[in-house]
Amino acid sequence: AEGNQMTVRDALNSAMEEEMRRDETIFLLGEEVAQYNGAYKVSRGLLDKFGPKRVIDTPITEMGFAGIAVGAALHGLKPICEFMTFNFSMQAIDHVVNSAAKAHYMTGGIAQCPIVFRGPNGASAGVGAQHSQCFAAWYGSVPGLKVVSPWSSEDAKGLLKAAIRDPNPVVVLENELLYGQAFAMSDAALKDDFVVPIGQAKIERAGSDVTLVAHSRPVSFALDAAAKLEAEHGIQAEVINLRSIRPLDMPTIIASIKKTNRLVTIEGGWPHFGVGSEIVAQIMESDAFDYLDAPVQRVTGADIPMPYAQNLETHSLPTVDHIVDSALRVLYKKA
Amino acid sequence: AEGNQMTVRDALNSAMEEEMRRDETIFLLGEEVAQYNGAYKVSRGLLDKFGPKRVIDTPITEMGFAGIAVGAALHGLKPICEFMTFNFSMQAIDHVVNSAAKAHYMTGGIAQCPIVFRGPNGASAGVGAQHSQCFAAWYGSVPGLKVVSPWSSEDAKGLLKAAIRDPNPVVVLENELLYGQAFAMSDAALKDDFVVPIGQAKIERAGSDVTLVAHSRPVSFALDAAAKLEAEHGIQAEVINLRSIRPLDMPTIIASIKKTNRLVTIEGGWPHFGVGSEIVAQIMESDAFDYLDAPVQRVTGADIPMPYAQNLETHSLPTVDHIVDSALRVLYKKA
Amino acid sequence: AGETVTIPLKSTFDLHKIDATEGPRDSVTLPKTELIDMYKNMVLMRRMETAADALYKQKLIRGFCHLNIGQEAVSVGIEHGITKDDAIITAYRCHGFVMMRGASVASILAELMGRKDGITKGKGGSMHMFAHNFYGGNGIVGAQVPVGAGIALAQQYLQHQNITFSLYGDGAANQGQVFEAYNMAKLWNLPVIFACENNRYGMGTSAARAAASTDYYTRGDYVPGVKINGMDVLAVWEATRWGKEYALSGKGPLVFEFATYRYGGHSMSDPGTTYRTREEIQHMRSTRDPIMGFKNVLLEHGITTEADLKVLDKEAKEHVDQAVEEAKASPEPALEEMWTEIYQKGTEPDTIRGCVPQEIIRLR
Amino acid sequence: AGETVTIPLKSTFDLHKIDATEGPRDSVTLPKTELIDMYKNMVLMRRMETAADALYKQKLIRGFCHLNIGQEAVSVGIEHGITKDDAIITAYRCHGFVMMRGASVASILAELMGRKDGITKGKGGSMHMFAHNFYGGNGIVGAQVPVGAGIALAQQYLQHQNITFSLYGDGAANQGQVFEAYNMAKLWNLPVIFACENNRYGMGTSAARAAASTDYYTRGDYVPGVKINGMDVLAVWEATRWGKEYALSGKGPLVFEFATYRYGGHSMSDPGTTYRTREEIQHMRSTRDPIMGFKNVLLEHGITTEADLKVLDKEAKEHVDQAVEEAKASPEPALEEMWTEIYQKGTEPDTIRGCVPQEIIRLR
Ligand SMILES: Cc1ncc(C[n+]2csc(CCOP(=O)(O)OP(=O)(O)O)c2C)c(N)n1
Ligand SMILES: Cc1ncc(C[n+]2csc(CCOP(=O)(O)OP(=O)(O)O)c2C)c(N)n1
Ligand SMILES: [Mg+2]
Ligand SMILES: [Mg+2]
Repeated sequence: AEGNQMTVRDALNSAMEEEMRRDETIFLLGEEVAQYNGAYKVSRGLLDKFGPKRVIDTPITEMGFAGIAVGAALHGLKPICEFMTFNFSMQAIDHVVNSAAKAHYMTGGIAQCPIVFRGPNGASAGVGAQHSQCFAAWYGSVPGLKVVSPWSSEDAKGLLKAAIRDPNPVVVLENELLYGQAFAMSDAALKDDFVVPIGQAKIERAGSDVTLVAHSRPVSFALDAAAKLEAEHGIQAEVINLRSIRPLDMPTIIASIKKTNRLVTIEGGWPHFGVGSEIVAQIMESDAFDYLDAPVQRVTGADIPMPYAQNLETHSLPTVDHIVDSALRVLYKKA
Repeated sequence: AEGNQMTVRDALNSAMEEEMRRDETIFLLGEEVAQYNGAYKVSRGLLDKFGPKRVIDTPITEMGFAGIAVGAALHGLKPICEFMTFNFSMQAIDHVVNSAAKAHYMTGGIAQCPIVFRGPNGASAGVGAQHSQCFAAWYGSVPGLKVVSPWSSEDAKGLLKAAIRDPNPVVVLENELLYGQAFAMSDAALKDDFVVPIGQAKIERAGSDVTLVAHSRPVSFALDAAAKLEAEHGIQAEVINLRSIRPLDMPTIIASIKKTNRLVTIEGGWPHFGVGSEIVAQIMESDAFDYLDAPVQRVTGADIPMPYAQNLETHSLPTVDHIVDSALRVLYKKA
Repeated sequence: AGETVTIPLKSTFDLHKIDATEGPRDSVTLPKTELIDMYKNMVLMRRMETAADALYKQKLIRGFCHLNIGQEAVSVGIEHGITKDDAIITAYRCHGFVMMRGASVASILAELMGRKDGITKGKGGSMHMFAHNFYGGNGIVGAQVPVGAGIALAQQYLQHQNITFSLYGDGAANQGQVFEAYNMAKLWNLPVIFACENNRYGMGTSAARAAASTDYYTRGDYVPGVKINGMDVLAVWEATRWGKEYALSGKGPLVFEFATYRYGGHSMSDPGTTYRTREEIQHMRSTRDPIMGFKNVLLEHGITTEADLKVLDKEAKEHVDQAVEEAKASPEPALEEMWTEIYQKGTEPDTIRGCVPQEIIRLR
Repeated sequence: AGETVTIPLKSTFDLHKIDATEGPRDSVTLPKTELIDMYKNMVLMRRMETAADALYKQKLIRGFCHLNIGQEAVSVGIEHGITKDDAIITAYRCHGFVMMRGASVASILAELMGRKDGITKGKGGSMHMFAHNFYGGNGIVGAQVPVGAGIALAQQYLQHQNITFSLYGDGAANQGQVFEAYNMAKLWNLPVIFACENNRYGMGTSAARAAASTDYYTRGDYVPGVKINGMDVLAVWEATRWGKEYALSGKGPLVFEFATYRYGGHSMSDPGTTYRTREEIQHMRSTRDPIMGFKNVLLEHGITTEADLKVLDKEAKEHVDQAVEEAKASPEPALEEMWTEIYQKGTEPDTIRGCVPQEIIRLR
């Protein structure tokens, strides 16, 4: 299977292509998605394949085109609404939350809003304070939305396809720095019926001593940390790739804690009211709490606007060392 | 002191009036704040007192007037930007976060943005899904912002005055259902130099058996629950009014836990990635964790868009009974 | 549909970037029965809103409640000018529109009272009524406008021969996303009519205090526009008929401005008399009322008689009285309704959290 | 300021809702020294941006980097037409503007390289350069436009006799908040000039594919507008001079459109040749270049000689070469910088959290 390598970019691209072939009501809209082939080339080739009716370049008007996408979804289409980055989704967040997420409920089930909002989320490299925000917790808090955050190419393809097929509004939080990264694809994942169910985390590495739970790019760091923990300390870390932020797959995390008795959460976003916070709170409310042999450690982005300079940027994001360190702490191998 | 009763509405009004008298660069802008005296009459009389230069009615263009307010703040004024409700701040949230909160940092300290964003937050009564959202956790997650959430009239006056005097962007999350509620005002609080420091919680009721921590309207429920716990169960609950969401006054919560060994958090917003989640996570990271004799219980709004019908609405918000029940649970007096 | 009659319009149209020869006509030709229906609709609508007003005062309705008394000609004229396959979207002042879409008066009042038999089962309330091809009922001022353009995008995409009316108030007309929607609609020639119900106030702010230009029909700039007397149901009908033809011809969007007036306050909590004079309201009521005006037209053209209209009025009253009783008799929604329709059936998460960790609702 | 000279403009202005007799003049009268300064500024700016381009390719600059090569006449013409007490705000294509505000070339390049001596100490980067009365350097397309109107509100409030230039691109011109800002600026007669730098593309989308009307100077509708040849620094200067007078007279805002062109890609990651032809770029470079054009004017009017200009060119090159060395010599910012200036000094929370709970930074 190692033979099938695919970048996250190509995985996302093929997810859209396959689904668009399957269903004529699916279309893609956003800034630079058509003629320019996507600001980050995720939609490369789709205009040529599907034409301008189904791959639509919009003006730079996030609020407007997100609203238009929602309207189209309400009236029978299945829009994929690309935000060039999720930072710009703040201009449109009212439509994501008030026009899309709440629609089915507040109309007593009359309105249906099958729509995907997707694009890169969180920190990239050297793009500064206004272009580096993670929206996992914000969108994750909203009932009516589903929120996924793929890491690998299989995640990317399977979750995006699941999102497109889902009849509810789904937010797909991608990561620009992963776009160019190649991952192995199983044979199953190469098929056009491959779908990753929303709401299920994936154990990327089994382990018995400590659980590391992460989403998006930090899953890579967690895996590297696990390797280091094994090599340098003989510690077996279990690495859970969350995949979904809403619903959160607590059963998988809880089962892992019952095995390892220790947990470290890792995310790239700001610490307060973040993904790790919610996981900790739910664990405390669950029976896993009694299995914890140490308090959970949260590894997060620093609580600051993203600085531009490379050294500052590096220090404001979680690293492999942070994770190793935190794992050793919850194992009481470090004070 | 019980003789001095003042509604939250009047407390907010007098905070603005006093500060505007003190500093000519302070002005209020928003929808219906001037001639209409405020949609909820919080700004009643200010137009008459300060004239149209300092009390400005805007068109219904949240993004635009929030941006204008930020610009004015950058260039030497101290705007109070009223959102008729914080639900509408979603249209302007990019300015609150990207234009205001990050400005000082990303300009290396050159830009200063002394601005207050204020208005009612969270659920009112019978206003449905699009008008009932709580933004405490969202804004609370953003470095560069301070976020306060007053409950009583003293809170309202003191925190709003502190917010206006603060040279940073401050979000003041009020509550419409509290506007008409009268609270006792101490003599000190009636003076025009009364300020409640941002970042400090207040113990509204001392107790030794269990800590109840809440913000905004649920503080009332927590106090009622405390009374009920005492009357019906002989339990002494300590009630902490958070007052600030960012910074969170963890030292006060931690000190209380060290005394009571049990905690219930209460908030009106959605459960996931909420205020309670962060408190739990920080407690687990603190030495208070070892003092907990039971897992923390979070009492929150239900994880649903706000329904309209009165019975459904009631059931989707925290009640005194929820709190009593949760307190009994953390005291193991209920399974 | 029976005998038709041609009636010259009493109102004229102001045109923006439309040649006078290509604009709406100056008379309408309609079956008598349809004219009578229009009258009935307006009367029923007013009775319904008046009943809502009373129920609010009896505290049987709570929260936000925005009535459209005075503005009946707009929804009635539009609805008669299009078909149920065309789409409509508006803001929170929506009761009249949803009634015209076929919702029963009882279901609307029950919704306002938060009852099980409400049009959204009590879940949406005053601001969020929905129906077939009627997209609400939206509480965020202006947000419905691009959503309406998106419905039109779907109509175009699916090659339906239908259009969308995307309605908004004079206050909403200043929202930036309205201009974003104009731009995309024109770029892509979407079959949408952006229609401003200019009732002169956005809550307590007069149009001129909120807008540097109050010529709302020209504010689409490059989008052609028509100003219509929104108190004249026949003018509304004619503009709608013409506008649908225009939008379907591939020429793209239009901006309509309906000059109208609301008699009551902005919502039930606004007396509506602090920012405008009682004289102004009285003047509008007595000289421009859409029902009175239309009644005179019907009588002038001998389409009906005073006596027949009295009967219709009485029927409307009875209809609403009965609907009030039905609505009152409807129970509150079952508590289980809280947890359904957050997600499409069968695609929900396994559980939903209530207010405490012990309240975990299993959905499957 | 020495000898002045009057030069007839080669470009004309297109006016919207401005009487021809009241618009900008058709010639400029300026001190020779200032004309020379303008030339120097443009040459220095281009050298600086060219150096940034090279540093990027050497991987000494990373992330976003948007150059303004081709557009120099806009910032230079504006800055010479106002004073440092007037305010400017723009989007991310800001290096030239901040240089004109007095920031040293070294501090700009150091910023791009994320160094301590950068204009924001390496904290902001390419998109967030600030200076006295220069409000950035903003990364969210269009958001700067109402912020600019707010600066003008402060100027009016404080009774300063100053104006604000609120700049944006042709792509940004479609953002709804731009129209919201127009409306409030006109309602309140704010002394703001909304200025669209129309370089014909927003990233890879041509103006006509993004805008139903590409007459950006007319898109303020009720706001008077002027279209200006943005490749002619003297036209820019004259429009600016005139516009400031206009805005200060209490007549309210203006919308300017500067017709210009960027030679390079949108940012360093865009080759800039997939959505437009090389011929188009070559044609603009060879027939419209603002520096070449101005050089010809200076020579035609005998204000300077080829030889003198060569000297200036050489000086600019040396200036930038030295600035590059200075910037390279500047160290990375100290790690402590991470934690400062999130809040105003003395008003910070007691602590800030780093990436792990053990990394708690005490601020007091
Ligand atoms: C974005 C947003 N801002 C503010 C409000 C509060 N609000 C509700 S209705 C209204 C006035 C709208 O006036 P207009 O558009 O003229 O419609 P009308 O009420 O006259 O029908 C306001 C300010 C809102 N619901 N949404
Ligand atoms: C709100 C928002 N949407 C999208 C982007 C991504 N983006 C950055 S620059 C740009 C193009 C802007 O074009 P224009 O306004 O013409 O300015 P120019 O680059 O030509 O100077 C886009 C789409 C952004 N920064 N902000
Ligand atoms: Mg109105
Ligand atoms: Mg451009």
